[in-house]
Amino acid sequence: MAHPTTAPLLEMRGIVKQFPGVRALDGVDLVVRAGEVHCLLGQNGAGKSTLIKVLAGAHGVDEGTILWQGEPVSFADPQAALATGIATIYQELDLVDGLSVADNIFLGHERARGGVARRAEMNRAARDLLATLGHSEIRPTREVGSLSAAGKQIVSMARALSRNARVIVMDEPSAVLDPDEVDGLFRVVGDLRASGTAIVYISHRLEEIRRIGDRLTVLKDGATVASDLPAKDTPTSELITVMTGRTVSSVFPRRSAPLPDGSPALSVDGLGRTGEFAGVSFDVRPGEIVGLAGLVGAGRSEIVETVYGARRATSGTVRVGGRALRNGSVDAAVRAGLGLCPEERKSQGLILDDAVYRNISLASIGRFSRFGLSTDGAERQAAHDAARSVDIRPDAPERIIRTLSGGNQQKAVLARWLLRSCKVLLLDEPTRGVDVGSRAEIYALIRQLADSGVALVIVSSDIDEVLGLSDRILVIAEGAVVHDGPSDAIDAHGVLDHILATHEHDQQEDVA
Amino acid sequence: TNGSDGGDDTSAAVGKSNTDNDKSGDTVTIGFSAPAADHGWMGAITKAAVAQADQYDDVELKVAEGTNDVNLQISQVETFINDKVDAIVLLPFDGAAMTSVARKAMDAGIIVVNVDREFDSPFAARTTVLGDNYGMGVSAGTFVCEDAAGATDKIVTEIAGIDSLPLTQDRSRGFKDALKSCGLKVSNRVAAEFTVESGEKAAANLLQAAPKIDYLWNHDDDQGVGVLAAINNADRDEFTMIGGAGSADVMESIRAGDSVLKATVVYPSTQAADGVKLARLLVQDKAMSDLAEIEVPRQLKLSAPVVTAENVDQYLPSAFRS
Amino acid sequence: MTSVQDPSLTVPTPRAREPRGSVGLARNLGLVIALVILCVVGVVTAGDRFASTDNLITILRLATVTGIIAVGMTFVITGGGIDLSVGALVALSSVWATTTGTQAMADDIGWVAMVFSAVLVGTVCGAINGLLVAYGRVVPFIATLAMLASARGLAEVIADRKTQIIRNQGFTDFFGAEPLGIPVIVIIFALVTMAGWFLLNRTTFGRRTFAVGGNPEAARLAGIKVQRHTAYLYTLLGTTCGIAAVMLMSRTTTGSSTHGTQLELDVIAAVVIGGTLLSGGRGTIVGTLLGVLIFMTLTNVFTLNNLSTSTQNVAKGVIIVIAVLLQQRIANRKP
Amino acid sequence: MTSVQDPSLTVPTPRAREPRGSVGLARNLGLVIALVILCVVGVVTAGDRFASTDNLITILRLATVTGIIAVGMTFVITGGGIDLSVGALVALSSVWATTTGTQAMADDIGWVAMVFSAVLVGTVCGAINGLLVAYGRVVPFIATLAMLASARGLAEVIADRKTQIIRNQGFTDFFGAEPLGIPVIVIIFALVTMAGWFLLNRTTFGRRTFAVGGNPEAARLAGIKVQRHTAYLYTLLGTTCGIAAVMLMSRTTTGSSTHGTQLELDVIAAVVIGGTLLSGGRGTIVGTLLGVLIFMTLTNVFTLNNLSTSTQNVAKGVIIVIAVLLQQRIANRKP
Ligand SMILES: Nc1ncnc2c1ncn2[C@@H]1O[C@H](COP(=O)(O)OP(=O)(O)OP(=O)(O)O)[C@@H](O)[C@H]1O
Ligand SMILES: Nc1ncnc2c1ncn2[C@@H]1O[C@H](COP(=O)(O)OP(=O)(O)OP(=O)(O)O)[C@@H](O)[C@H]1O
Ligand SMILES: [Mg+2]
Ligand SMILES: [Mg+2]
Repeated sequence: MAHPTTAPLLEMRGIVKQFPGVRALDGVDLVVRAGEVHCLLGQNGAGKSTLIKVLAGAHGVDEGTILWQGEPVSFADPQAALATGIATIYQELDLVDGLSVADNIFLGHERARGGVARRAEMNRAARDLLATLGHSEIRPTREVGSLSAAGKQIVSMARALSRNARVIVMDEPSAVLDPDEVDGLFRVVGDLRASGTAIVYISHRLEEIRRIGDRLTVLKDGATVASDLPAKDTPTSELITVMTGRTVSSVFPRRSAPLPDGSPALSVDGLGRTGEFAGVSFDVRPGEIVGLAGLVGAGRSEIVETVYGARRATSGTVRVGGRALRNGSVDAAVRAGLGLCPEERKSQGLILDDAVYRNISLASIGRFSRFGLSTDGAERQAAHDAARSVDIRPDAPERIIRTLSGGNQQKAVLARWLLRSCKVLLLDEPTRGVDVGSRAEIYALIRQLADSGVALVIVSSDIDEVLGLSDRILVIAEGAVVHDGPSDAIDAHGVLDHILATHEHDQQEDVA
Repeated sequence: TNGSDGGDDTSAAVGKSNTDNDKSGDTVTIGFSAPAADHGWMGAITKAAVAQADQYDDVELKVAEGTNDVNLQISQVETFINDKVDAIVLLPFDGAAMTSVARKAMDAGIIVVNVDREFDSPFAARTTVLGDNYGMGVSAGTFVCEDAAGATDKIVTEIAGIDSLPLTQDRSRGFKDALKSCGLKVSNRVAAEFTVESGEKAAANLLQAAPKIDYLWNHDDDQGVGVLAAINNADRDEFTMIGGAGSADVMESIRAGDSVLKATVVYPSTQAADGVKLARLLVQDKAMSDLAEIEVPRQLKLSAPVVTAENVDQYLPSAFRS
Repeated sequence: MTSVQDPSLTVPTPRAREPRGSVGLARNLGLVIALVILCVVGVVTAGDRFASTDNLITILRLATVTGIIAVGMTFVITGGGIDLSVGALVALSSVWATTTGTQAMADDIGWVAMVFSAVLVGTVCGAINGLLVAYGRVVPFIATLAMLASARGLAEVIADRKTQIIRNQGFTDFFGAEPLGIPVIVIIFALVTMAGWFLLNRTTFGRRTFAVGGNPEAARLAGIKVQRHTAYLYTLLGTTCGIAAVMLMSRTTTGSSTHGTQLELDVIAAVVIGGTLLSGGRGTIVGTLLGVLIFMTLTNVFTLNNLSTSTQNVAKGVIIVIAVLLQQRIANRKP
Repeated sequence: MTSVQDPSLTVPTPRAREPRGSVGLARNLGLVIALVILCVVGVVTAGDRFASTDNLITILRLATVTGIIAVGMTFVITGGGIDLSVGALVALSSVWATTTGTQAMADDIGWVAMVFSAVLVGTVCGAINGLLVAYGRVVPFIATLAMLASARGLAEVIADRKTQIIRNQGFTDFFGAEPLGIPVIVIIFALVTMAGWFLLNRTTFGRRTFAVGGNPEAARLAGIKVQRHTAYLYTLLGTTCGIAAVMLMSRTTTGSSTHGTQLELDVIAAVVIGGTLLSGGRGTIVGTLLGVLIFMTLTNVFTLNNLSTSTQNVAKGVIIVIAVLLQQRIANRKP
């Protein structure tokens, strides 16, 4: 195990997976060698998550073979795959909120004597694993439900490590992490590779793949379209072409005309919530895009949700078109023309077991009704149009939205507010988990919305994205606005400097 | 025959009257519906009715599912009407609630015999066989009064049956009225649900509520098994207990005289069997042979005698097993 | 303003298939098959006694109380809740509407007064349930269990544990009538069911009910007033309890605190057998109707065959399980 | 403002104030306060009659049946299920264990035969529930409702609706004993509760129960055999029903098909009041115990004060709601 071998550790050949009405995998090949970081690329819905779920034994396979060190194997359930030596970090967090960090890490392979859990030992082991990941501040006894999304992701990684697996599969582990944490993740990945573990790494961020990837496999529409590409030096344009079948240009579309002057569509004045943030003030004019930058946990989501009325402000006011909104009332905000794409699309954004079109029309139920009677046909048609305008794949509005890939679910939430014609749109992490191609489409869409006079507020942990899209940047650190200025007057380093300055300041205060 | 051998004593009891009227006649179809037989007395009622019907080769008894849901019981009677039975013997869960459907049956030419819980309209039944719930309370109260022999400082307690049933209210009222006549009153009253378990539970709490008791009347011998268990668990024996309904176990216990149970008030479990007999007579146009009257009377009210160690042998044969 | 109508962004695609629709049908198909099997058993074992108009009407009449409440319950369960107090609400409504006071009023201003007070009492109690659940944030199970205890207790106190007899002739005549051979209460049952179907499937109220039950947080963030809607759902169920109380009053010509005992389990069982998810977000009125009819036909077939209660119970349990398993197999078959 | 302990921390939760842990304590605190208030009311209104050892033992003795089943129910509900059949299982177990056959066997080989058959019957029926829910994929509500009907029906058939009296002296003596003044059945209740606490909080089985109830898909992906575990949970509950049946047999010296009528609602109410989430994933044995004690003390205090059942019911409903609201306020208060 000490050094990489060239014989494939794991081979998947001609894998086919059929869901009712969808052929999610249609002959996929994947070859993974020990001691490599093998990247899996593909658009939203290409079948990456399905493939790794097949590999993890979470889905049965309809056709095809899996070879482990040359021997055919079949994984009837996740237990079998784990026992073989394949550990998986799933795209959708798969932790149990009510259990402690240590319990989650050792779930299914508890350290126990005669069925009695050895809690001290598990806590100690968990602490060690978290320290390896550079997160010794997460206490093993803490309940997972109280952690932020990033914290949960770290726990998921610790869990995969705890299995001492030969292959670790990571499905978009970096989506909820900020740059520091991604660095930490890559350090661990490097160590694992050095010790001969194979990593299957899925991400929509090409720059990450450049940094740590060895080889690439590209999926498109459930089939392998390219394999054995070098991760470091395959040209980006070529990758995008293989992935999407077309060329995607101009990632951040610039404003075509200068921003017209006008009274603010949204104005936030001295907004605060005890213990979360305070004194937040900013204006957004029609057609303007304001970006909120900051580290994960800085309180940006809280600010946006409070503006929207989903949380009750303890101080300050929010005005839309000059009229003050009723505090703590989402309904009032929506009626005044606000819209929110929430951060956690599954728990906050979607009715997972309902049709795509009904999810899209959720905020516009009243629009498609007369005297309380709904006109299903018109609703379906309009929602379908909205779905097409953001290019949701597959183009099947009656599908249960749970069966859509993550990126496409995100687009459905966007489509909801397109349909509603808002004046002000608040986007919290609008491109999390969205592929390059679609991301460009979403950017274009955002630009188009701004050009048509919608005022936008964007929260993103991707600093380049905030900088590239916005007209103006607010840097948030620890619940306060630490910088407010035009986006072309600051770069990524500048943003980080502002954040760090706050932290240092804080530390000095603590010492004092 | 006698109940102490553990045999099916109730059906034995129904067989003992034999008159000319029992000779076979035209075939009679009788529908029978009663509340859920989730209770010894009610079970005995249904069994006695079936046993009585079995004695006749000219009676076909259709027994509907026993139910405590008036809505369902109405539907059962509707089914009997659809089936065009000759007579219906009906022990309603709630007499008033079954009145209108019984009347519908009468209007359809079916003879309805009302058992135990009375309809609120005289047009709803051809004849009515009633137990005497008020009389039960009076009997129990009178027994207490006689036993107390004029003392007015005795502590009297009561464990009632299902409190929301009118029959429970009648029993309690009779008990209270009888006690009043000798200057006593009920100091603690709890309600159980006619089941052993509820009897035990109610009694356990009652015994805590009243640290010293002289008399305890328990409405129902089924729940009485639980009441006695609770009394044993609490090691109490300073009082006299009176039962209700008259189960064979209780009568044996009275005869043995080894517990606080000194008496019980009979509530005949053969009422429905009598109902079946009367229904058959009515359909076959016969009279009650022991009466000079040529029509079956409109109403029969059965008495509620007190059974004590002296007269227990007389009642034991017709007692039911709970 | 937004680009929805922008033709450059819309790609024409053929209409997609409707998997949801067919799954819905298949699910109900299972129920229909179960009902048909039951009817066949009924005809084989009881012949004309089962397959007569009279018997059909008997079944429908029996179904009115459970059925009307089941319609309301479908809304509450679809909206992510549960209500254990329905039986007690029926009792309280029936008692309230038959007190001497109400009956005196009915003699003065007409029997509508009794109907009105029954429905009003049901609605108010339902609203209290709704307020407790939606604004008090008491778990539905506990809130409605508390209401069950209180409402039945109150009914007993008001009725003083006596059965209250309805003496108002107008009331008895109206609800006892059978225009064209169909009892008025069956007609009312049909109307309530149709209204429920329409409300759930064709109105914004229905759409919101699905959303609130499917994911309350998402519904809230989409601007739906989740709390208020939840309160409405329980109020609606309370209203159906009031209507059901009137049906029961008409059938029994009484109001009583024992009315509707253990009705809650029957109603919930019918709704759930009908395919409404206890976790919320999915529900069908047609399924509920089939569920109610299956239970009622089962009871009827048992009665026609003179089965003992105990045997019936054993058989009922087994049949329920077989029906559900069967239904699943059918629903899971590839469309 | 807030203070981050370490600026390099990337999951800084300065104000993330350990919500769960403290909520757990606060939740139980609410229950303890409710119980204390009840006791104070008891002492004030009934004095020594309430505050005596005898009365305490009476309360505990009454609590045994509900309490033992509630321990099992805590597992099932925490594991994301529900079981409506518990009362019927108690009835069936008690009847089976007191048939003349079993009693004859008990006379031959000792009273343990009766205990053994009660527990065995409970366990087997629980296992059937588990198989139906886990492998048959029947909704727990429906599967256990079917079991409720079947088991009670079967109990009636076996007992022929008669109360079966226990004549075995060994049985009565053993369970009727009161070493050091504490009844054996109360001791057994305490042992079951402690075993339940240990199993839920200190073993792999317990951890997995939380996982299966909290997020079954995550549990499956972690390699847990979710179906098998679910089946175990219902079986365990069945076993506690068997034990509870023995307690009831000892208390009433009978086996009867009417035992445990409507026990299911009492048990579930106690578990839910105790803070176990009906949606699964969270549950506490201590909370359950407090919930059971609150209900039992409530009935006791009512009876000591000679309240009528109706008034009791009205008051019970109101008190439950107030207790829950109070408890929420305490749990939501900033610590
Ligand atoms: N359980 C399911 N039932 C039906 N269809 C499914 C199911 N799971 C996935 N699919 C479909 O399979 C296809 C592949 O989905 P998958 O989640 O594997 O995509 P992905 O490559 O991981 O995308 P993303 O980058 O957005 O995560 C999609 O079309 C999706 O709609
Ligand atoms: N419901 C909650 N209960 C307790 N703490 C919470 C809750 N929601 C958020 N927090 C905490 O508040 C802090 C800020 O929240 P959050 O992570 O949403 O900030 P953010 O800047 O929006 O980050 P992100 O980049 O992930 O959107 C975090 O430390 C989080 O743990
Ligand atoms: Mg994916
Ligand atoms: Mg956030």
